[in-house]
Amino acid sequence: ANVQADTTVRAVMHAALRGLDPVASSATITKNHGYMIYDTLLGLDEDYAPQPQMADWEVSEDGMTYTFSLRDGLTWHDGTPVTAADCIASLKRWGTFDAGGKLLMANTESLTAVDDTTFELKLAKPFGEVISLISKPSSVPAFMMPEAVASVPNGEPLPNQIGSGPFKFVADEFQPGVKVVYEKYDEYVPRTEAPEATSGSKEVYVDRVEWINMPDVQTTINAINSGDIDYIERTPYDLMPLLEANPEVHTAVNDPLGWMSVARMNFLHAPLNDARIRRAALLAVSQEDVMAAMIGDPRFYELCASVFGCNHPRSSEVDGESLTSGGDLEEAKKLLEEAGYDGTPVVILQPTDVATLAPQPIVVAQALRKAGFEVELRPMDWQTVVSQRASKDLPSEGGWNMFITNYSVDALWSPVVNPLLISSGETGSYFGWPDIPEMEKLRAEYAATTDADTRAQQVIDVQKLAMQEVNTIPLGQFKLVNSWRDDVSDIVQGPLTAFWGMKKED
Amino acid sequence: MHAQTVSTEMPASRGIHKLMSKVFRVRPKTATIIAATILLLIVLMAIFAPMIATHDPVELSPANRLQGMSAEHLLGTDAYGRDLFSRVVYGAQVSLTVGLGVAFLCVLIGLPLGLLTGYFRTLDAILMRFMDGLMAIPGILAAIAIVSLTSANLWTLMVAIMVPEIPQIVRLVRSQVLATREEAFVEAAVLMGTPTRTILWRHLMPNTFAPLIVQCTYICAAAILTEATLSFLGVGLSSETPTWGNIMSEGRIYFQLNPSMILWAGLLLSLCILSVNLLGDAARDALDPKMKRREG
Amino acid sequence: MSTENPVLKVDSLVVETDSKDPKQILKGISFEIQPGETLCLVGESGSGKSVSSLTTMGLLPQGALRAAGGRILLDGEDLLQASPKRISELRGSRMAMIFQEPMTALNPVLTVGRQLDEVLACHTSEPANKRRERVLDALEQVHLPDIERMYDSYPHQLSGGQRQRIMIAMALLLKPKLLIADEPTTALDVTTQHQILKLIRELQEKHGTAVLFITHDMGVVADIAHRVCVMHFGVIVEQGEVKQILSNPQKQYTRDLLSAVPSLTPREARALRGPRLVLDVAELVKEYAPPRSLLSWFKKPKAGTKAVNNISFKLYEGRTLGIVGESGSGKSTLARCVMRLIDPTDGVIRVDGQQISGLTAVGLKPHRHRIQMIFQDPYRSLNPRRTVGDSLIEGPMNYGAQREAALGRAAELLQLVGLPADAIDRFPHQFSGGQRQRIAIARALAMEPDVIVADEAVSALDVSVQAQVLALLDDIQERLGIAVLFITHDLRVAAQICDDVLVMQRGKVVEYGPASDVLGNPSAEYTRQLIEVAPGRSWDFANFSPAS
Amino acid sequence: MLGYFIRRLLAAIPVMLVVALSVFLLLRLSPGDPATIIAGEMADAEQVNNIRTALGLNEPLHTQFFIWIGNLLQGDFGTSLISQTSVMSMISQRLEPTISLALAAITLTVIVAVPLGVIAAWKQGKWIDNLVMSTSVVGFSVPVFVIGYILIQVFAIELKWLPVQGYRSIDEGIGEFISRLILPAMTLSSVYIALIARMTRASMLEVLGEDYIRTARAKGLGQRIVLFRHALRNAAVPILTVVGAGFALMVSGVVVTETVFNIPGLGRLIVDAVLSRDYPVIQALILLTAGLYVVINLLIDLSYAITDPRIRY
Ligand SMILES: Nc1ncnc2c1ncn2[C@@H]1O[C@H](COP(=O)(O)OP(=O)(O)OP(=O)(O)O)[C@@H](O)[C@H]1O
Ligand SMILES: Nc1ncnc2c1ncn2[C@@H]1O[C@H](COP(=O)(O)OP(=O)(O)OP(=O)(O)O)[C@@H](O)[C@H]1O
Ligand SMILES: [Mg+2]
Ligand SMILES: [Mg+2]
Ligand code: NI
Repeated sequence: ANVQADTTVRAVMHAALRGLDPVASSATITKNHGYMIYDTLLGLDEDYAPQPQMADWEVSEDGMTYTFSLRDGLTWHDGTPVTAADCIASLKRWGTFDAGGKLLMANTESLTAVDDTTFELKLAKPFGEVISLISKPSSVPAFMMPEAVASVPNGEPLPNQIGSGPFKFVADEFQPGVKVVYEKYDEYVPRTEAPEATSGSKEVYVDRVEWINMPDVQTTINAINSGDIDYIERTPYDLMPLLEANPEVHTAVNDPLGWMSVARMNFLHAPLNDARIRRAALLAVSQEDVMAAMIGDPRFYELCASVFGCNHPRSSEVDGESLTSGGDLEEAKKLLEEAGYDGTPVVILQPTDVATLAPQPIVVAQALRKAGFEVELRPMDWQTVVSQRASKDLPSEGGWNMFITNYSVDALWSPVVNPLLISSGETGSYFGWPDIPEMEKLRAEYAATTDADTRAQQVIDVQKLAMQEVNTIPLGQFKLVNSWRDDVSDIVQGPLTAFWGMKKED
Repeated sequence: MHAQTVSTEMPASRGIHKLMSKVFRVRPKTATIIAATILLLIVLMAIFAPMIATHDPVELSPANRLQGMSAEHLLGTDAYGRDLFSRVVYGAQVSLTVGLGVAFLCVLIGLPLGLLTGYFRTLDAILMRFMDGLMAIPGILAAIAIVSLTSANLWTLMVAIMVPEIPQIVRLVRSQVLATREEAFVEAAVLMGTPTRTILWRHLMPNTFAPLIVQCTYICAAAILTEATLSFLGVGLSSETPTWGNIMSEGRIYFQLNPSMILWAGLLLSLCILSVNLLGDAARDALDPKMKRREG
Repeated sequence: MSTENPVLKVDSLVVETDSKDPKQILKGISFEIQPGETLCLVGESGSGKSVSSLTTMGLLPQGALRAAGGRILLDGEDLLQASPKRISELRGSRMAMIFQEPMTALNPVLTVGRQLDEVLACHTSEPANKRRERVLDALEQVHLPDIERMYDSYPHQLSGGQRQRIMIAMALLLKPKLLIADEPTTALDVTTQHQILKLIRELQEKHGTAVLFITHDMGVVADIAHRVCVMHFGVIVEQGEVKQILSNPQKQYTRDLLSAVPSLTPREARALRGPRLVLDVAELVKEYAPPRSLLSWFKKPKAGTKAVNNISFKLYEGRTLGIVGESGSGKSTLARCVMRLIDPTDGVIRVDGQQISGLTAVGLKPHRHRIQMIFQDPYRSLNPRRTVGDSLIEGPMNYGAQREAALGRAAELLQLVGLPADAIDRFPHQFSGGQRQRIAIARALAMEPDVIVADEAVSALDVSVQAQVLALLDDIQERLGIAVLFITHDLRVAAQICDDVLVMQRGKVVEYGPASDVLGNPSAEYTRQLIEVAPGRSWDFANFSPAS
Repeated sequence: MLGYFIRRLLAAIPVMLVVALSVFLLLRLSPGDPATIIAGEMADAEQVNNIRTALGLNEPLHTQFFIWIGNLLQGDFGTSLISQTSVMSMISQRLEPTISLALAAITLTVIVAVPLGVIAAWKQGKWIDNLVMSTSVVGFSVPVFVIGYILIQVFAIELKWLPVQGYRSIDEGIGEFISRLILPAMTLSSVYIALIARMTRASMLEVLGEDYIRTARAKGLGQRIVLFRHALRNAAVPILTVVGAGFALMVSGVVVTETVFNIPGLGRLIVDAVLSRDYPVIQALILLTAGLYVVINLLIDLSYAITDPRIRY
């Protein structure tokens, strides 16, 4: 294409695109990549309610059969039409990677094509989450891929980057770690509804989108101020004044839910294998301190003691009051004494190379120390954290007691999708391996329930139990600030940066 | 505390003056005395940091982050609300150890190796190829590996910083030796039966001194800054530990908004390097008889 | 004497050390030189001859010495007041200097051709090929062999005399008005010296060059000087017409100086002291690799230089073997082979019966102290960073001497070679050329070896000091039975101290036998030539009268 | 000398082998695992293990090593574990910016630093000497990013003479290429200018007292020729050493400059690769730099012999 004359949006995303398989990888940037080139069967509207996207759905009377019918005009980037078989293969593949997907598949009896554009999902037992799982944006959305792509064996890389989404991946110009280029997919047929979050029209108004990786935040700020780039996905909070002083640049929060920072405990080793000590740790922490150190500007964080995150229908902050009220050191000390804490140090993995993960361990460590804990901070790069946290060894032999990470709230927002709540012990649960049969029971009940009121109560029960057993300590919820130059407009609000709908003046 | 600094200056500089006259056998230049005094003050600051600092350097106070200078916080606070003045003062401890320690150890290892490789051809062929290989291994990788094999502490950090620097020193010393070993006075020493190690030490080593001192001051500065990079990459000390390098790299993003977050640590670092430099120059001059006459 | 304007007029010049309590080196000297005239400056080593010439050129070591008073007028222009830029203009074109120590005065990293060429490039606007021609011509004129090779050689690839001739060529290139020659022929054999002196005289006649000639060789003085200045301790004690000074010296110092000039007649060979054969050299060959450059990979290799070609001799305990021969004939190379500083290409060397030619560096070590060397360039052989004392005691301490004892001995030796006691704490660069040579001698003696190889050991010494040093050598030989391999181009010296003489030419032996035979009754044509051109043959210095 | 050259190049082979082996081992000893990156935040152990198997990371170490070496010998550097692109193409994409930057910086360094050092030595103790020397101390001790930010602030933001960031390949126009290289080159060279100016001054001082300098003056040569032809060449050996080392360091140590100016070079590639444990990329890069160092060091050693004919090998 004639690159020069086209409108190009140059965006600096929050990270460099590394893996290209948005189903096999749960990395957020890879998910963003997925939304560029793939499409989903269903999407979410502004109120996080599922909406048809590629397909419309119908539920049978008994609620056991879901029928999806693809809309017209959907084609893959190589020109071939999207078929039901493709979607079935894609759903199955997704079902082997995503925790929610696995859950869905476990409850599914069959998945069959009715015709070229229609297929059926039959449940094996009552399950209330079919639509919410297929439409969810995190952590791994159910992206639709051509059958040939979706049937590569697990672990192997995708053979190509052909999807049916609004953008095409330009493989020639892909420079890992530097730049990813997308072109408008001219044959894409958008929906007619207005764009809303991940649903509605995904009509593209620009010719090209370039994701540029800029590792230096100061440079990024300079670049947007000077017009070298158009959009920043994650604006450094402390540098906001530099942008707010520039009338040509807008800053705003486009994802109202944002992210949650959580401290994860290891249930296998002392001292955090004792629920009372875990609770003491929770009591020691003040979210205000964590968020102030990490974000600084109170416009962009809020305190939230819910394990599901706040600002959506399923949040509950029961029993987490100490977190939002500055911590309860007295109570924490008391609990510690009660539990007979013997001074075994709490080993906290401390990633130092990721700006959004570096501050929390320092603040948490200080809080724990104040409550009477011995704490050992282990500095390392994030990559080491990622591999170390899988270790079940003793903390003194390369294992750990606590690490801290951030989750997009939409990945936590229900007992079904929230991976931190899985408490099935050493198999199936997330690092930390909590073993709480009671929690598993509550989650299973929730998944099987369809009644809204019961569900609301179940959410509170889960929250209570989570605050008692302390799988994780919620450290606060924060929002990403997007910035863009004023020749860019019509940015779609939602859980991710959408480049459809976005307009740019020439 | 400020009064303290002033009062120590006078006797300290006089004492140094005496000491230097002894060490260098000539009356030192004023610049040399000032340099020695500054370095001494910085060392004293490191040693007596607990008495000088106004706050606990690791004490967080997120509510008070990024404050400007005030009576409570002499140099303001950093992004965690820690007292910058106290951090700068405490930072001298690690930074001086790392900077001077690395420079010293590099010389301790690099100088003899350089002398040997420059003098013995066979050794040259083997050892220098080894050095070529060593140079190729990036510091971070070495650091990550070393840290994972042992643990992250000051020593592993220093070793990691030294790995790529040592080959530089070796090459530098070797190059000087290659040039000097053809001199007639080296031949004369051989004829007088001077043992090889004495030839290396007495006749060849002093000729490597001038470039070595320059390289050393550079390494000293570079080590202090590298320490910060490695900490940032998670293979050094915890970023809780105050060091000038850490302070500067944490202040990095505030550079445009509040340059003073970098300024003070940077200033001290520059002063420190400047002093090391001037002292190095003085030592070099003292070793060079032709220079010595000029100063006398 | 004449009414003409002098080219150079030095007027009560005072030079002192640049320090808190300055020491006067020149205590107000005055002299002048007319166009076409040769003024010889003679006098004791360390008396300030080089310093006066350096002051004239404006080249006193900065921060060490400074001119404290007087005037130096070059064609009436006061050089002490002139701007550095002006002086730089004058140098090279109007006045030129030949430095005393050619070894260190040439830049080691530039080819000699380049160093000569840039004089022309700087002061003339001739094209490159023209300059090359002129440079080659100058090399030819100073009687260098193989001038193409010389042009592309680096200083370290040349013999001492060859380097000295390069220096001379450099000074003569531009035909200056004033030529200052500081002992320009110390390293030259008599034939070459003769030719160089002739060259200077021609230049003088053609261009009316005024020459300030510093030398300690009274033969040379007798041959070339118009007038003579005699210096002693920074003062000119006597000056006048050459005839007058040589025949009727007024001052006692001058008389002593002249009487010390050694005679050309060889002394009687001493009796063989013992049968011990301390040095036995057989069929020694040394060939230098041809010059290399990056481009030489592609060209076909040039032939090497056979500097020493099949030389054999024997040296017994207590004896002195003189090696004489033209400059570049391979004397130093021979010495360096014997010392095993370089590896001989072929042949056998035995020290005290022990063959050392095949030994490795480690194997050599125990034999090192038996054989010591006095280098041709004493300055480079002294570590500039170590005091004279430290250099002197290094050897003895290597073989177990106590520091205090060694220092005491060093002080004694310094005294013996005529240096002041405070010399022990000074650095080599603070001495005059002759003084450094004496330090080198003292250092070799301190080792008390069986054999001393002395490469032009007394060439930079004035005759009185020379006499002292020779006497000292003689004395030590008497007492300790040291054998000496004495390399020199000075036939007078050779005649005085050698028992045997070996004459070399182009790496080969020309004549080898007892001194009285070789020098008194030479059989080879080359030897005869050497003796014929020896300077000052026409004058009998000891008796202040022409030779009979 | 040709013999020496060939011997040195042959000696490079075992060096490279040892480097290859040690890098290989270092990497496997380091904690962290590319599979966990590929798998992402939510992946469980089984998924990670699947990926490990697919990538061949579950093979025994020696098998992995020999497979790698075998491929290397066929000129195949493998594919990046993370981005699944060929390592060779990744490196070649990144090579041009880094080489351009390093060359520009070295040129700038030599042009600026050497004369500064020479002048400082000549005017030893004068104000200009003190100025040069104290600025160069600041040059050492100010972090590179500060220099970069200041340059950007002044030349790009305030004066608007030069672009703020980015790199343009030389085939996108020479003007753009140069204008985007100026500030990074200045930033990168600042440290080396300081170092080399000091080094030059120090070794010049050693030389300026020598007799042959006196001779050169006596010849009436201009100050410039005396300093640069006569003194500098004799002082060149340590300077060359540091320039050579600087070149080597620049090629691998440009990370900060590349980051500040957003230049897609090798420096960033290696840091990214190390942080994501992208084994094939790291291995290839280190072998490449080792090879480069062998060549650079060889050239430096040869240049010693050219500048100082007394040095023999
Ligand atoms: N840089 C210096 N510092 C101090 N003293 C010096 C220095 N250079 C020379 N001298 C002293 O000045 C005196 C005169 O030296 P000069 O070189 O002029 O002697 P000279 O007459 O040329 O002797 P020679 O015949 O041995 O060359 C000597 O005593 C020497 O020790
Ligand atoms: N390193 C070298 N490389 C090549 N040729 C050399 C080297 N050293 C000396 N030569 C050559 O070897 C020959 C003999 O040199 P040598 O120094 O032995 O002469 P010499 O007899 O001592 O002369 P002089 O009386 O002038 O000191 C000369 O032609 C010289 O140019
Ligand atoms: Mg003299
Ligand atoms: Mg000789
Ligand atoms: Ni105070």
